[in-house]
Amino acid sequence: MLGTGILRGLKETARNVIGSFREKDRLPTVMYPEETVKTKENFRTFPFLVYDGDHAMPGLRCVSCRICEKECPPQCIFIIQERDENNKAVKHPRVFDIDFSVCMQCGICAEVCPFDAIKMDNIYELAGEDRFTGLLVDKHRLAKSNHYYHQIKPTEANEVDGRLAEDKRKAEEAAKAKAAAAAAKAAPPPTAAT
Amino acid sequence: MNDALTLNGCLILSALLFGIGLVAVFGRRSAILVLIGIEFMLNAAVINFVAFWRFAHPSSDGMMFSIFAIAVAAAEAGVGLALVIALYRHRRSVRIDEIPPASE
Amino acid sequence: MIPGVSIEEKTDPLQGQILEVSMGPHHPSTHGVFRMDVKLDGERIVSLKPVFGYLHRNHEKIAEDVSYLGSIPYTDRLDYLCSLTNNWAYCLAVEKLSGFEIPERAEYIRVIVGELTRLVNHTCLMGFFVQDLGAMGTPLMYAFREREKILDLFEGLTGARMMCNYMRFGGVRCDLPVGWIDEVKKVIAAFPRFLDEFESLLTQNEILIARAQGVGVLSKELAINAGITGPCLRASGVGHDLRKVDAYSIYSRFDFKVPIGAHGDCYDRFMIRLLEMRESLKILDQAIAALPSGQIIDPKAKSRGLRPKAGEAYGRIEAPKGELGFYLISEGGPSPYRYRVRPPSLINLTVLEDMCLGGTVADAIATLGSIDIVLGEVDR
Amino acid sequence: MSIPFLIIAAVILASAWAAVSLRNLVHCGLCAALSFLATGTLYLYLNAEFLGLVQLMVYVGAVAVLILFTVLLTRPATEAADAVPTKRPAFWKGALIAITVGGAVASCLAVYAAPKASTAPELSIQEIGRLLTASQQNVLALIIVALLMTTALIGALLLAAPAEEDTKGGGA
Amino acid sequence: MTLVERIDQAPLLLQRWAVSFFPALLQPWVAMLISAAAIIGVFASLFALSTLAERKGLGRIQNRPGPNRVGPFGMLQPLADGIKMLIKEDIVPLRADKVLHFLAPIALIVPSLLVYSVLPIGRNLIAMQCQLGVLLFFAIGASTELSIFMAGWGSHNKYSLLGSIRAIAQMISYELPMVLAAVTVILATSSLDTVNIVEAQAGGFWAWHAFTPWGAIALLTFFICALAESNRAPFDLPEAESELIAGHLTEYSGFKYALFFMAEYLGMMAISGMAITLFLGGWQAPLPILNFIPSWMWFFGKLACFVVLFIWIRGTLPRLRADQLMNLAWKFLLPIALLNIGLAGLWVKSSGWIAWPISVILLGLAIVGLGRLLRGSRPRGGKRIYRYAD
Repeated sequence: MLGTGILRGLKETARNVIGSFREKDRLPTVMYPEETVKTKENFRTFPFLVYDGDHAMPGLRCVSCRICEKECPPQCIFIIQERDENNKAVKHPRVFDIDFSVCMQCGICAEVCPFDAIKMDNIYELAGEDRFTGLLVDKHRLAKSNHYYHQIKPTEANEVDGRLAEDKRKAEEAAKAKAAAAAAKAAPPPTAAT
Repeated sequence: MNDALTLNGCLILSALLFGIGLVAVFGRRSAILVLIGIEFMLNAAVINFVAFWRFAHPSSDGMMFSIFAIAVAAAEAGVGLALVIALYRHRRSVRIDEIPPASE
Repeated sequence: MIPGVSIEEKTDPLQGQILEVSMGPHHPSTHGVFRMDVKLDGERIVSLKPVFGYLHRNHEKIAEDVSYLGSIPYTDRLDYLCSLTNNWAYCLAVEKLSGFEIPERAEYIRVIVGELTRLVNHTCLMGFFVQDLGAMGTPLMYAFREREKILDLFEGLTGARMMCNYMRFGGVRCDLPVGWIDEVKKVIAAFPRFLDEFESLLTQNEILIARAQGVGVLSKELAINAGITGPCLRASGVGHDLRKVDAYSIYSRFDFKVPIGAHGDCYDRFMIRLLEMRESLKILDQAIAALPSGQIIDPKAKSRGLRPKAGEAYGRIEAPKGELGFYLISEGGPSPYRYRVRPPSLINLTVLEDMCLGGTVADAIATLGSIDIVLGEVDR
Repeated sequence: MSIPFLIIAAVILASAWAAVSLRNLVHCGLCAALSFLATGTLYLYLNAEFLGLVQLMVYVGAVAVLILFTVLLTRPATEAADAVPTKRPAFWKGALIAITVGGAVASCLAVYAAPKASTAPELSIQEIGRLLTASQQNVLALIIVALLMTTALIGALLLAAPAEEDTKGGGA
Repeated sequence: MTLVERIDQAPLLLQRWAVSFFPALLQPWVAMLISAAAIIGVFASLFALSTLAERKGLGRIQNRPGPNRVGPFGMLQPLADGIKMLIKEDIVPLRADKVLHFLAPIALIVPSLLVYSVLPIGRNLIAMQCQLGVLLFFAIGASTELSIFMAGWGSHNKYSLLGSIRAIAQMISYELPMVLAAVTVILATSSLDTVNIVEAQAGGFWAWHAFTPWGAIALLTFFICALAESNRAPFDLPEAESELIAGHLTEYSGFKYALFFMAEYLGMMAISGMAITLFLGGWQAPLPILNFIPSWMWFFGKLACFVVLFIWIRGTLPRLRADQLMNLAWKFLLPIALLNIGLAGLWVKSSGWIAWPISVILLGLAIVGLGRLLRGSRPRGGKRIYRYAD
């Protein structure tokens, strides 16, 4: 009948008005600067470089293998490998820039990095005044400690550390085994030689 | 004293308004302005009625007649303007001098 | 004169002027950058020419240079309202090419996440549609309140609310975080209450009925011939739903129904989506109940440096807007030789003029709103 | 000659003259509305409130808007602006006739100077109602005017409405 | 003069006290000035309050708090809006008709404020008690259309012109049922004077016109026309045109836009004030025992209820299409209003009890019949059953 549908609609809005004073669900607004919403653990924004220990540059995990530079869809990572005095490659990036204005925060670099050197951060207050150089972030600004990584993403960080520790242990065993084998190989020649 | 003057004032006013209505009817080419002229003339007539009702002899006929005059004038304005629109629909122009006589 | 607007002197002097107006691309109700060149005779529409391409980002050409893994984040940006179903369709196509088997748990996660995306898209659509009819944002706000809850779920799982980039070839990127499934259960339990409220607010509303019923009618034959898919097709009376037709992934295990409309007008398209949301809730309940544990990705699957064998594949799914398909030709290289997307929004848009002729401008806006187009997918 | 009367008379005549002599038709329509408004206030000044308000409502509310609508509906024809009216000789010929007629009427009326009642006659709305319905010929006149207005309404509608096949469509 | 009466007549006593300072010659003029200033002051501040109420009310309907940053709970928001409007640059289109563009807001504000002179705000608190109060209200209200035309034509923009034509067509077609709805009350109280109308509804709420059969329907018609007349809620076609035409206000900015905005709210409150006077017993208390509350508080209380109703409807209903709008006015509201006058006559002539059943049956028949006529071919109630694919 003409009008009952409209009345039912009015009842609906009235319920929401009354509800907004009682239920939290009906007034989900968060007053941003004063209150902030706690971000989920998996939340990802821009990447950052992880370093072990407490000194950034020496502890940097990145060995500048440049896989992330190749795999990054919008090509926003730029890496130059360190060269020591007689021009031999060193497993350390001299330049590691990410252009934050190009990066679309897809997380593929963190996924494909075999050394878990680059992970996704969850800071989102990134407003700056300078649009060009301000958003071209060099390795010093990118580097953050493993401790920070544990703070923002505990489960993921523990899992990564577990894997790294386990790799190191396997590497040592392999090294020990190789050393033992080498020793064994070295040991028979002296017996043979005597 | 000023009653007499105001009555004469009203009469002169309505006469002049009537004159302006005539100017619109004779002087302007657009049909709409002719209608506006007619409205002015009708207004002038009703001003006279009210002036005489107010000053001369307060019989109520003047008032009755002016009410009917306004009603009829409104109806006339409606029909007149509808005519103008219908006219425009057929002749694409509302210049009186270009409109052929009804016979054609 | 106002640029872009010209008064074209109509040949027949008796008629009024034909007013040619271009609505858009900056128009409050065209769902993004989309323009309609409308010719008006008084109040009625005489001709309507949709103009799009303002959001063309060359997605398909870029995909030919980027690796298979690299173009997954780009599929998020096709229909930016439901990124996960875009990923799913693309992964289906690549899996057909490379022959990975998807573990059970990954299949269930894909169905759960796919149906949640359908809820997100339909809430968006209903909010925008009623907003175009003039309700001052109230239904839109209610719909968005529910949508936010689901987007928070996506943020918890994939790390981003809309650009999820979550599915990989042979499964999904990461497993469900602890407690995520309970969150989903809570949201799904609360959803029917919102649907009932929405229905009582709108479906019997005389003004909405007057504005939406009999407006923008799409006949069954025209819908089939024009290749329309999704809710627009089902509203015209054709019960074609890929989840039933193809029964891709594990949809055959769930029992759900496909609602069909009879009149094919704006009101039917609106109601079909409302009923579809209830069906999605059913599927979600069943999927969560039967969620197995185990691996989330096929161990043989390689995401980086994938070089599928030469050949072609066409993976299609029932995206919220219709049949979303990816056609890939691979020559064994790291990136596909040809990468083609079948966008349901673009194809549903082709019949806009037939639906709007004879109606008023207000009807054209309502019809455009009911077709539910997203310009990211239309322009690619 | 009381000051308010002079002001109102001046406004009426000035806006009427503007309505007649302006080039842009829309301005003419608006000046005509202003002049109807001023005549309404004149009636109020002469203690005929009912008439003043009816004039306000009928002329300013309806007739003026009707005039403006007609101006709009026939706008393209008048777009080719006719020459400034006051410069055209035909205008002054018309004005000459009008002035002679106006002057003649004004002069013979002006000699009439015998106002009887100096106090404003009181005619309440209830009385007007009773008068309208009491005496026979008033009731007859009332019904005839009512009939006239309905026929005028329907007639205007049929004249102005575009032919039937134009207005079909437009949704249910 | 008990304390209660003193508060009740407070504005009147204040005026008399203020006037007593002036020489006798000037006193009538000063009295008029004070009452005019009072009306403008009170209703302008009510305008500010209702914009705040609107924004917070719409917010609460849409599950958001509404403005709460400027001042405590957003109380200073209207002040902030006002200052913003004053500071904003007043852009006039190049080829606009300067005179009309400038005059339109003034031609709209003057009648909107003039209309308040006949509204009885409290017991003998009325700016101008005139024998033809209701007629004056509608006569002056009718001249607002001219200013909308001036605004549309003055901004030299095709869309504003089309918008203003639609607005005028809507206002004219809804003015008719509104006046006819008011005629039923005049017929019942046989007087056009607003003070008499309010006194005729003395006694309890059962004496109010809204509680008679014809009164209820007339109030409903009056309210729907009030919505259309102030271009709000389901009829806000001209301005909030999301489709093609951006309404006649597009070319206005800064203070002129604020004037239009203010005129819309003043018009809305004036019409609700008239609806209260005609149907809900103006400043009469619903129960005789409640007479200790001052009379003007009742008037403003009822006015507040009307404003809340306006906001509530604006937050809920979608917009009607132009032709549906016209159909509703001419094919539904007008016949009902005419029938209502007949029933009011029957009610006045006959004693109450036989009038009730007849009017209820007739009105029910009319509403259902015309409602079905209006709906045209669509199935009853537009209810549709959807089947599922096999």
